[in-house]
Amino acid sequence: QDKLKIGMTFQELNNPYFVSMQEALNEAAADLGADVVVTDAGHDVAKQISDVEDMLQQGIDILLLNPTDSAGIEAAVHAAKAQDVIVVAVDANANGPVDTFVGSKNRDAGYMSCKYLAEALGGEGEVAILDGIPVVPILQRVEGCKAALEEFEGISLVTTQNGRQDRSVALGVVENMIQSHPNLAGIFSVNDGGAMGALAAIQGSGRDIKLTSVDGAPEAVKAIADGTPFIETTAQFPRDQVRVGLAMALAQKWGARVVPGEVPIDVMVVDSENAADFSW
Amino acid sequence: MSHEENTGAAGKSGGFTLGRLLHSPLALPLIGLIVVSVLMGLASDNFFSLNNILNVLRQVSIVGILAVGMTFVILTGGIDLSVGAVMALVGTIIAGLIVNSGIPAPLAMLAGLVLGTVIGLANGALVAWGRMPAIIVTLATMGMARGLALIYSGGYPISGLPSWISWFGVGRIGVVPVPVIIMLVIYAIAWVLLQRTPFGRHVYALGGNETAAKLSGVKTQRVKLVVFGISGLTSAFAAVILTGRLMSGQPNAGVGFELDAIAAVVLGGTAIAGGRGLILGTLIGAVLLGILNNGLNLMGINPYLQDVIKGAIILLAIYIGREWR
Amino acid sequence: MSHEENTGAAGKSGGFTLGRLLHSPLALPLIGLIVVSVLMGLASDNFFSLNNILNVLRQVSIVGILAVGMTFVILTGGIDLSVGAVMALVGTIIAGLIVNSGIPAPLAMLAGLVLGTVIGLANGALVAWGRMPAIIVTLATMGMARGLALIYSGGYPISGLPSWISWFGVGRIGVVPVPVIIMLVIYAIAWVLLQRTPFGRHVYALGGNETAAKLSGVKTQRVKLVVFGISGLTSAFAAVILTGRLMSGQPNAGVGFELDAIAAVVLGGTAIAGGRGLILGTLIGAVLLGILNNGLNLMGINPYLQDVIKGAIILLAIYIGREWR
Amino acid sequence: MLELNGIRKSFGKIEVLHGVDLEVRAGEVHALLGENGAGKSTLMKILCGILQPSAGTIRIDGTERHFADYDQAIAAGIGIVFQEFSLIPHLDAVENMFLAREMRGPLGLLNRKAMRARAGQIMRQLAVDVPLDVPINRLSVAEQQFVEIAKALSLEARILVLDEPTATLTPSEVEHLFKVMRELRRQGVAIVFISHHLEEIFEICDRITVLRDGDFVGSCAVSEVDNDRLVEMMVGRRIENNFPPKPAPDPAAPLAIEVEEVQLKRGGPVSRFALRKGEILGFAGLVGSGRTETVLAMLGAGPATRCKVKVDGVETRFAGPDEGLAHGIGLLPESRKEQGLITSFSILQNVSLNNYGKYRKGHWFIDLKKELDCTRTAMGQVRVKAQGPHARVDTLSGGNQQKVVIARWLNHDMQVLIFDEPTRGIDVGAKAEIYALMRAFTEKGGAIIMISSELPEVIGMSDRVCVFRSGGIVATVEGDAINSETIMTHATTGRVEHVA
Ligand SMILES: Nc1ncnc2c1ncn2[C@@H]1O[C@H](COP(=O)(O)OP(=O)(O)OP(=O)(O)O)[C@@H](O)[C@H]1O
Ligand SMILES: Nc1ncnc2c1ncn2[C@@H]1O[C@H](COP(=O)(O)OP(=O)(O)OP(=O)(O)O)[C@@H](O)[C@H]1O
Ligand SMILES: [Mg+2]
Ligand SMILES: [Mg+2]
Repeated sequence: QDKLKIGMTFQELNNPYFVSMQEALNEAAADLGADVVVTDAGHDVAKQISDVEDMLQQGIDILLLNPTDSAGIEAAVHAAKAQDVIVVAVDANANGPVDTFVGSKNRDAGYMSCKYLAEALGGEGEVAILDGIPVVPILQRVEGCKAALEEFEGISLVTTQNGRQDRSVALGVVENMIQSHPNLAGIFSVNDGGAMGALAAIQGSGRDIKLTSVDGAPEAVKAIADGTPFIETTAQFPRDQVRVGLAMALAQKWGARVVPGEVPIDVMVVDSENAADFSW
Repeated sequence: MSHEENTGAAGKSGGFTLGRLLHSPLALPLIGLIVVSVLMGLASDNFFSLNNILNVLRQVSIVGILAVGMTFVILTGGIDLSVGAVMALVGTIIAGLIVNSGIPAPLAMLAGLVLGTVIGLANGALVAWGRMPAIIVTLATMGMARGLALIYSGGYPISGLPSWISWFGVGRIGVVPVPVIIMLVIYAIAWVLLQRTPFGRHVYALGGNETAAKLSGVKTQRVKLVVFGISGLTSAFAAVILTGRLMSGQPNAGVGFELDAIAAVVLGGTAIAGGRGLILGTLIGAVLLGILNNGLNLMGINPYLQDVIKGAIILLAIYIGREWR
Repeated sequence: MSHEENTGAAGKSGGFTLGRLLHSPLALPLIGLIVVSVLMGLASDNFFSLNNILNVLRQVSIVGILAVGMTFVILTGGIDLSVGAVMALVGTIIAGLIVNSGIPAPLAMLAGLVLGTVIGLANGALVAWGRMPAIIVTLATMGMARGLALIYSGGYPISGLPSWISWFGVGRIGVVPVPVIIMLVIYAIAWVLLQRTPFGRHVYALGGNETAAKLSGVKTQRVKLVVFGISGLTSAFAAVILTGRLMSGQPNAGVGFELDAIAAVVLGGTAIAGGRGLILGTLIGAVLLGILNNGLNLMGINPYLQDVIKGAIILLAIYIGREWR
Repeated sequence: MLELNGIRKSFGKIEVLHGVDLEVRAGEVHALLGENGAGKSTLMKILCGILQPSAGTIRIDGTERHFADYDQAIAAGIGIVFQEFSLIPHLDAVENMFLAREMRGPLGLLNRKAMRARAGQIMRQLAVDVPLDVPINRLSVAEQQFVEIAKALSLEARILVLDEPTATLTPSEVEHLFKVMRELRRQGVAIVFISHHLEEIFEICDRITVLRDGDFVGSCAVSEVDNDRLVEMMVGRRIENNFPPKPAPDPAAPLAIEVEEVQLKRGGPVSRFALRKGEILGFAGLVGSGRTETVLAMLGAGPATRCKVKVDGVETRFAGPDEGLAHGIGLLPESRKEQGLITSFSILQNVSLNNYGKYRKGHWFIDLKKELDCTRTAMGQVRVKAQGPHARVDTLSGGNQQKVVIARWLNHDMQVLIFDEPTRGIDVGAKAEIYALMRAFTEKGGAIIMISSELPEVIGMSDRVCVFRSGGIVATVEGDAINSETIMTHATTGRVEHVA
């Protein structure tokens, strides 16, 4: 039991955002000479609890938890704490006695994106929101977005549809949005996955619709740099979230008693001006 | 495993012997279970600890309970794709009744069980009297149940349940987890229903030859109605455990669980066309699936690769089983 | 709608008349299509614009093509749950071959079509010679294909395709979108195969009575092999369009598309037990589903409620259709 | 005690019973006779509440009754053995007998002991030894038939309907059944008996009722009619000699098929036989003696431990009926509905099903016009009675369905046809036509293996006869030796040699 064992459970692993977290984790663990166990819940909280239980059987020391659902995962947090495992929630918070939560300022991200969109539209026109899976970070982005849009009198939010953060679903949904709203001028997508689908739909329609989003995924950044209708994404820092989260856990493991309960990670506007130099 | 067990492929009377077991339809699922367990035990030190075994059983409990209702439906020659969605809907409504409507938890759970049964009966009525194929009916109700769960909850998980509800998900009686006990009790009841009651005979008869069953005077439509009702009820029981495990109502829970439940039933040796199979086989099938998930996790296998390995093992198990039976 | 149409449910000879159409198995899907279109047209101004109609057809194309292979499989009495996952795998590999391995795009697409066919044939071989139930075989290969797609891509979408590939997804010939043309060509070929070749008759015969077909000398196993091969091939064609539409390889695309494809087939009047149905019905079924999605979107209905309405309309359509046939 | 009056029944627009009367007295065996499709089974289903009459009344003991379903008929003391088996394949005999009327013990649970005891008692009463706790699908056809009868008896019916129970029984089993029927008659049970074997009518029945195309023809005592009169009532005309004349045997004719050895299971007998061109080779034997299994094994469609076949002198191995087809060998299976026809297909599609080589256009496609012409010709040849080539076969009566399968093979230019029970359930008129077609086929140089459980048919049609017992051939007879004593002796006492 000399080697440090780190477990990380992801809400999904077929999204570059989380895959890059996993890469950062592997790099950091290699530096430390620690073992890593990773699981993929596929958006299923029940499976995620099982995954955590299985990791606890393997005797992990640190649990990095990227919960599918904050409330649903609580049992896993309790189980981990019962075995004195250090629990750090990453990206989205979890209920229960989590030691530290490291996550983006999701409300800010939504706010910044939509403010950018509204300003790019000159403060007026019809906009739509391309929603996603109803989990807390996504809900916060939508909340932030709406708050920003309300600051502009000329902007009207005409529809909110769900693209499930899936490129192919989003594509169809946005095509229909464009059909039904001939005056649509802007779309905010809750993440880059959905935004890429929306971008394909906009380009396919040949209409002039501006698109903003949240994440900073490589594809999105490239599309922004290329001068497409995709004008902005509010970047998060997935790798940094893992690095900071792991650091908090290690600090506690080494005996630090005043570990912050929450470490918000800033978000950053990426647009055509800085896109070329940005990467996760 | 009693000698009067009706497998739909009965053997002769007689005591319990190894030879008899080897010729029972349970033989193959059991062998599969043993082989996979041994492999997992060799690959991972923790596998055979009491703790881990209880852990696997607890994880199995939800799909295991869904698979009970699925077994009834498949034995009659039907299929129920709605179980996962019904579980999510019932779980969401139980949580909503408690948290939003302030209804006492036991009452809310009772309401949930009734709701699950009613949805199951609705499926059954559409199949029996509507004479529509089960796969389409339950495909449609799957979408509808999921949609209703999301509408009811507004898409948000519903949390804030009284803490004692977690007893259903993580509590223990002695060392045995509560969900495991609930699951075993449900299996025992299902066994009695299938092996010891006229209704059970009728379930097998319906799957064996519907026309003949009808001509013999079996009320085939009522049997169909009831098996889907049972499936709805077991989905609701699964929802109670799920609520206890997640301490919240999750409208998105249980996506794809119907496929796991079907896999458990078929791995357990039940014919997908109906008429033949044992509820004990389903239990073994569910545990086998659980062990696969758990073992592959314990071995630290890449999550993507786990899907591939799981698929291959299921194919292999069914392939061998097909010759045996 | 020709008088020699092979529906597996023979009709009389005669020219084309309204009476004949009303008694053809296409009557109900067509009526459904018309009713739903009119409703949507009333509820939304944009619905009947040429632009929107082409838009709907383009959205339909992917599921529409998957449903062609599914029709063949269902007509023989089987089912193919792997179509969505195979599409994702093929799409990912096409993109990977072009972007990562630098293989010329046409060659990569050809490889993708071959790969899809090979996976389909593997399903078919397991069903035909392995004598395993199709639902289980394709359930397992569905998981495996998805896992392989994720392993191959490492979970990242694969982008950076040459821009002309988007022609397959968003290009137009005249006003008609390219994917729509591809879909219609595939339907035409499928129609000829089913109605004008011995192979087509054997597909229907297999679904009508497998034993009788076998004893009369039909090579039933080969027919099974081929229908699954066709399903793999159409999944690969769908993958090409998907790649063009998304301009990337998406390992997680197409989740649940198998259910949409099944719904299209059954809405189109094909019996889920096999032996009866028309490929044109499937096209109508796919368009009907597409119109539902599009219309409910156009009407700005709450997305959660859309699932419920869709389920109810499917149930209603099948319920009425069942009496009619 | 049972009286049906003016029963009418329509399916959709087509009326199949046009006012039929039937009167059955307690303690008699009443024969219900008629050609295929005359409406016998339909009338019985109406009696049992499975179908509802469009008009007419049912009286039992003088009081008018309406049965909404079979259960109500059972309660009124009616039991039926259906023409099609109604057993559940994976349940055992006890479970099948008591299906839907299980005996219950405490808590409403099954009382298996009581049911098993009662089942044993009924089986003893029938004096048959059927294994009670083996799945039904592992029993022989005859054993299944007796389970059916036992099931009807377990209802303690006062009116018992037997719809063609002897079609699947051997003469000795039929005798046994008759003994049981006589005993029931003595106990005052009224029995309605349906059969196409007229000699059975004279043996067991007291009175008869004849239907023709859904019309009531007449009712009388058996003693008032003879065989010819009966046939005339059923068919509406006299039938001359059933069997076409046999040609002179030609021992020099070349062999179409030579089976050097075939063994069905390890330790079973090994059979050999040869089929000459231009002959009809009969396969006789008791039900379950292995005739069907032997031909299936020969074609690779059934299990065999050894199988060596020469076609036209060349050793050949068949992996399935498709390869037999390629060598000009066609199989007409014993059960037309389960094994012969695609019931949802039209006549045309059924006839051309395995014969597209004949109707190709541009190699890949079906020549629809040629297909239609050929089907018309073939239908005319075997005289299928139907609205046209596009009629669905499941709207045809049993005899016409059988003719469709025969038309398929005659249209196919085969060298060898294997006919398994070609006339099972076929009425006397249609039989004669089928016999003539078989002879015409062999006169053109074809060869036929005819499996049949009807001794007169075997004797009347076969040029040579192979007699089967316990899975193998025990004797091959020809010429004058083809008579019922010789064949029955071999079939019941012939020695089989077991080979490891
Ligand atoms: N469900 C049905 N729908 C349409 N027609 C039917 C149906 N059942 C029976 N018929 C028709 O009713 C007629 C009488 O059939 P029935 O089965 O009573 O004949 P049967 O006298 O028993 O003949 P067999 O000697 O062949 O058993 C036939 O022409 C048959 O085609
Ligand atoms: N449906 C069945 N299921 C299981 N075994 C059967 C079945 N039918 C027949 N058998 C068994 O198969 C063996 C040979 O049957 P087979 O059908 O070849 O006989 P057959 O001489 O052709 O008689 P039949 O007149 O019934 O066709 C017998 O031992 C019989 O008991
Ligand atoms: Mg009849
Ligand atoms: Mg036979």
